[in-house]
Amino acid sequence: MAVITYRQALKDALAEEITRDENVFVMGEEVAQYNGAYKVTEGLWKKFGDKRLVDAPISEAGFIGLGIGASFLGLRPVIEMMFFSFVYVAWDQAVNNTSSIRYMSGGLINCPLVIRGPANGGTNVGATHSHTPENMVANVPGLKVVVPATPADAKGLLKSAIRDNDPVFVMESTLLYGNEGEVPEDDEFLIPLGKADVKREGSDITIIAHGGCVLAALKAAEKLKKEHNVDCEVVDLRSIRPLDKATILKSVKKTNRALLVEENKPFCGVGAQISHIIQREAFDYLDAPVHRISAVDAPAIYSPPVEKVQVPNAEQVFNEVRHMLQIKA
Amino acid sequence: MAVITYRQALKDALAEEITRDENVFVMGEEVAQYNGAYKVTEGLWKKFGDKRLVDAPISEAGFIGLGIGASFLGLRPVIEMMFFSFVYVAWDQAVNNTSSIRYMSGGLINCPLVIRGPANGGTNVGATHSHTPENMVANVPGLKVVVPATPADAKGLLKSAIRDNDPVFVMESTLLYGNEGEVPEDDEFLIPLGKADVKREGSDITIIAHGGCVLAALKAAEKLKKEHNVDCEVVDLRSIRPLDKATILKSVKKTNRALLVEENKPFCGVGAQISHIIQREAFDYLDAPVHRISAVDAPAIYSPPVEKVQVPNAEQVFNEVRHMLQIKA
Amino acid sequence: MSTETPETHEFNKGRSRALEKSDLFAHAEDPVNKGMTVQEKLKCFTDMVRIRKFEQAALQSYQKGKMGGFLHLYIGQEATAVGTVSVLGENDHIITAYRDHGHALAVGMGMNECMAELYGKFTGCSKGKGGSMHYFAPEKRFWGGHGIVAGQTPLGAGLAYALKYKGIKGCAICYLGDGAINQGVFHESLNLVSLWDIPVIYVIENNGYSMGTSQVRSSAFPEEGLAARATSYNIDFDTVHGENLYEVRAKTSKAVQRAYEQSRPTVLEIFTYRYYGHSIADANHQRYRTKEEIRHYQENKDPINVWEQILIEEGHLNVDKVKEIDQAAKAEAKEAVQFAEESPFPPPQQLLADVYHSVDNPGTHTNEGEIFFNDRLPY
Amino acid sequence: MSTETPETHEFNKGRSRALEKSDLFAHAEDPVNKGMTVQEKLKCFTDMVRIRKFEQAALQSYQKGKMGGFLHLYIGQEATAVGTVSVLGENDHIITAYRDHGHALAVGMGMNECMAELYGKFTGCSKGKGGSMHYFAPEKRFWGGHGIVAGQTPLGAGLAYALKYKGIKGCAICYLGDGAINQGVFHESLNLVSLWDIPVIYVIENNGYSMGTSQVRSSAFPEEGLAARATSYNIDFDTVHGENLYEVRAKTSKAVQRAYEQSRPTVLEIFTYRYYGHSIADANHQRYRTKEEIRHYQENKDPINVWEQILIEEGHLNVDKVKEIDQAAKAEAKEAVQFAEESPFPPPQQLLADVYHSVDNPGTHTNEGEIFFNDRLPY
Ligand SMILES: Cc1ncc(C[n+]2csc(CCOP(=O)(O)OP(=O)(O)O)c2C)c(N)n1
Ligand SMILES: Cc1ncc(C[n+]2csc(CCOP(=O)(O)OP(=O)(O)O)c2C)c(N)n1
Ligand SMILES: [Mg+2]
Ligand SMILES: [Mg+2]
Repeated sequence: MAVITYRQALKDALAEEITRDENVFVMGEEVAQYNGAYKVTEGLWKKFGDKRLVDAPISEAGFIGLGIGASFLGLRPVIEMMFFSFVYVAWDQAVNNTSSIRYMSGGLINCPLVIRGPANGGTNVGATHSHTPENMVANVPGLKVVVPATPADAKGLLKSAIRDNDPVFVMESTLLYGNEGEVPEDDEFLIPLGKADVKREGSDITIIAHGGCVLAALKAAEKLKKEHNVDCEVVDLRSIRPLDKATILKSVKKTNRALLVEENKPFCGVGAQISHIIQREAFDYLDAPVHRISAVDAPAIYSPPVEKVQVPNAEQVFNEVRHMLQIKA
Repeated sequence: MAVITYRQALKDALAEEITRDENVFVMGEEVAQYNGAYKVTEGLWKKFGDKRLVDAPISEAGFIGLGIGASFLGLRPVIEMMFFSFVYVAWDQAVNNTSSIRYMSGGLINCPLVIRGPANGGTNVGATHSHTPENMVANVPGLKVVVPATPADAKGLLKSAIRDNDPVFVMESTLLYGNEGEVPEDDEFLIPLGKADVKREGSDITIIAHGGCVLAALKAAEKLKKEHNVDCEVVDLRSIRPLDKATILKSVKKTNRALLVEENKPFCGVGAQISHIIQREAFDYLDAPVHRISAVDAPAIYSPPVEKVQVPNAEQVFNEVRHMLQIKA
Repeated sequence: MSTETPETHEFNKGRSRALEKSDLFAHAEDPVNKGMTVQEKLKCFTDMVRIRKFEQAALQSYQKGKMGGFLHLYIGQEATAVGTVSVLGENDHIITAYRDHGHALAVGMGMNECMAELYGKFTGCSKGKGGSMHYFAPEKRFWGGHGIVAGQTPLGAGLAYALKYKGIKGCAICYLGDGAINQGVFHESLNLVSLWDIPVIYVIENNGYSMGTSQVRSSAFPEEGLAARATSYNIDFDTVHGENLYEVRAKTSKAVQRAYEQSRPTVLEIFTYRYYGHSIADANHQRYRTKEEIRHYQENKDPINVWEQILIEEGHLNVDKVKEIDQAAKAEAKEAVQFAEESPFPPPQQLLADVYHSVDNPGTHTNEGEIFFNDRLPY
Repeated sequence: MSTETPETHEFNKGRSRALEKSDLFAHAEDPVNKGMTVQEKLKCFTDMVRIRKFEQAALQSYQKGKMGGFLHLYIGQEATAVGTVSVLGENDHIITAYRDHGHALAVGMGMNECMAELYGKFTGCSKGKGGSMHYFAPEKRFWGGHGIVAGQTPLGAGLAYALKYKGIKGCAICYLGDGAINQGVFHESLNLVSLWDIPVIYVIENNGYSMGTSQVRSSAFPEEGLAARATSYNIDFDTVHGENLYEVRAKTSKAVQRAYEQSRPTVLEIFTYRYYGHSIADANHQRYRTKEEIRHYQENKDPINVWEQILIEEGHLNVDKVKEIDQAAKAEAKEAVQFAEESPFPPPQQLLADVYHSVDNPGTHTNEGEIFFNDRLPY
């Protein structure tokens, strides 16, 4: 296993899939000659050329729609959103056209499309650029959404997404791109969509998170162990839809307590759905209500130190677990 | 009080507000000369003319954005979506621009905009036309959403929405337009945003619903009373954001059981959020998990008899309550 | 309004060229027309008649309450679908909006599967899941049937993009309405296809109205017409008298050649007219247009009549033959109605089929976990 | 690439008119310029210098890690904001994209509030909530500062729509980039403003690139340039040498008159250039364009230099005066930095302020219930 960055893991996934399947191509703003706004595609244009790495004008609805049409004929477009927030100018194409086509055609048409890019706050780019719409996308039957937290997951999930015959949204994070981790070098390293990963085992409480919040949860868990001898189980959802309900429920049935951590805005966020599932299917196992930590419920603020407060962090997770376990400071 | 239709109630609200405030105007496709695709604006163009009733080309992003800009200068545009599903082609304007502007300007700019129109399934118009995105909209801080179920609520909420200085989404239903009910004739009849209405009092179980599902809940409640002597309390949310948490919790603390009914697709639907709130804040009062009924989790099907099964109805509510109360058929 | 003549009506002021009567044989000598066999000519006639009879039957069933949702009739516009499709080759694809019955029959879909779809039956082309607006026949290279105005326009670009990507000599025709040209995504598509030399043909079926809004009330456009917006993107354009199948074929064929040979897009504006309302729900369509206007088109510019006249003058058709074709089409439509009536509805279990490829084809993907989130299924 | 001259560089091939040097005094006799007082001329000069010095100071602070997010510098484009704004009257409004510092200072916002905003301070024009991309000054009729490409274009139409609605003689200028013209919503806006006679002026600030993509790689456009897309909607357009303030003013003024007198929109394409990268994060901007190209613009088409030259020739400016203005602007920027440094950050409680009018102004609306859904606040 090599130790590489999350960014490199994504790039490797793209390079391997482009090499493996001639129908795979990457399209987006600045993905080719510029090497990607966040350098996820660095070097790929040089290696694979104009056909496989396509620079697009600032026309998200146009080129996502184009990708949809191309996918009907068997191409497998991987569309980069420079920021995931920009998918809102293409929302009808991205969620309505993609999710409906297979159904409305009675299964005659598939849409093997990947839309990927960073969906996170915490980088002081303001309200319009900091959306984390995994909840909205996952609300739509017909769509799949994954949110990798580690380099290995990024690679394995993106590769599975590209090979999937359904539209898959891969939501990354600019704050994770530079993180390093061990990643299998196997070209066939695939992580199933819909399989959570217990990133830390524990018996006192289950912390469920996805994306960057997984790292906050793990950090908090270490501190809780060290300072309070609390054993947190940290479940990384990895995939929002499909969802690994079994792993969630198994963990909660073991620990009897659940804390959900996410960067989504709270109202109808992913945590809300998981909270419902837990109380619905593990009601008798719960020693306390399911708690949630989300981003503070306001548009993303610019001011750097204040945005730090707005987005969940390890400190908040630490404190919330103490609340839940009634551990005094 | 006059007995009028839901459609007429909306029309009266528009007419009264247009008359009251010269800054109010209605814009949308076919709202003027054609009298509205669903006749909500029938007769208004004739009465108020081109300035107050504006027929727009099929450019939702363009004219919603135009409405936003116009609202900065004090106009109060009421934008009709012929179907609410069409807001997806304008998603960035409708949810990103509207919700961010006040915040990003540090409170200098307001966006008193109403976006209204029918958001419902059950009319066999297929997957792309049948979205009920109140959950997505309510996810976005900065926005407000109301979903009236009765003629009186439709009038009172729409009038409040028009007078509000924040962007408000008013989600109606083509299936309710023809329903009749008593509506106060007072020009100042306003229903506060964020105030639920207990449409039926009861002690055995709380059914929480919004929009058309309120009527299904009420019908089921009558049948449950008649056939099983069960007293259901039916809480009509009316407003999704702001949300009347107090009324919800008060009812659940009384009945100790909650059933959520909505037409939303389940994953991260409104019910998920309410379920989370209830278990979080009334955990010790719950005798059983919170149950939910949503639309069957697939794109809206065309086939008329099958779509009937897809969308929640009184029968389903009836059955679910029996499940929850362990009443045999 | 009633004293207005079609010529003075606001609608026509903005599109006068549409009013001129086309010269029947102006395009008869175009290679694509000159090479037509009698059989091909009759097939075009038959197909147009079949579309009309199919829709007349559908209308009757709709009025009897046999279907739900919308029914957007194509009647009056038949030469566009039939004419354009008739010049396409085996590597060419089409995609259209919700007014899709004509295109469906033109590519060879059967009346049975189409009628059954309107009825919401499991034997429908989309298993009853799509309805009137959502016909599909990928094996006939027909990609729908799309309900969101202009939503199909980048998809059409994508079909053509895929052809080019794969090195296949072919093209895609993407149809849209005169109202649809004002959706932003259409412009984005135009820029993309010009910039990237994509062999797509956008056919604007200009029937003068988007619902109740006449062309001049919804679009600002240059003197040369709606299609002239193409010049903004260096795209070639042309305008077409939509009642004349020869002209439709000739100009479409030119665009197809441009696609094949130069991999360049084209925008065609085809002047046409719908006799019925926007959909059947549009009961008052005689409010926003005059009876005279409708009659004018029916009497002077009916695509079936015009083609009939041409074929009669050419000696390929006579009154008896017309009657025969008519009756055959009517009988076919009647049978389709019966087929639809007798077909079963999809069982409720079908609600969760065709949502995900991975669900319908277990074992073919690395997928686990839950994908549907019904607390309880109602069936 | 290094052997290319600016003239042969792909970028310039697509926009050759931008390369010709403008005749300094070609537009000096235009009424709007002829009527300028010396004071007004010097104010334009001073404002351009102030923009540049402000941004140079901001850049320094950014590089010291004093701010987060993006910083899109306007340096090189100053004559556009200053020239266009300088012809506006008291009922005219403007709105722009994220590259907004120039417009902000041009309308008279103070360096202090602007610098403090970059620092994310509570004293910033948006209380530290908006950052570099989101400056606003409604009382100066400046409506931002918008981050989503072309997202401001219908808003600009709306501002002008409101003026017309209220019967106020005025107009709105909406600025956008050369890359932004390919967003669908801009086209929808163009159609709307032409159809409805809305007095808006779209100013395309064509600096040749959208991030790393040259104009010719992102847009298909007619020979007459990007602005010529306006003809699709019967909108008048013009192109402008953006380094010449006289020309900017003259052509903007003509558009303003059109707006006032005919309530008609205009599209102006102003050829300009940014010396820095797209944002400070765009460190490799010399990869997609040559050093020579940058130098060419700096040496031949710098808007401040050109205006300085004009004012020197006219006898209104000399080297000493220039130095003085320069130093005053530098000092002002330095003070702004100090102001920003010393200002407090917004307290965390500010996170939930300015989200809703109804929350910030209790009692003014019929609102009840919960509006925020934090399970627990972290502060
Ligand atoms: C984005 C969107 N907005 C509005 C509608 C509602 N709608 C359906 S068809 C139509 C009129 C379209 O007119 P045109 O493009 O001329 O096509 P025609 O119906 O004449 O064939 C409208 C407004 C829609 N389906 N999608
Ligand atoms: C809808 C959307 N897509 C992409 C972006 C990312 N982005 C920001 S600026 C920019 C380039 C815009 O170029 P141009 O319009 O020429 O303006 P300039 O930066 O040159 O002033 C891009 C791609 C965005 N902000 N919004
Ligand atoms: Mg039309
Ligand atoms: Mg630019």
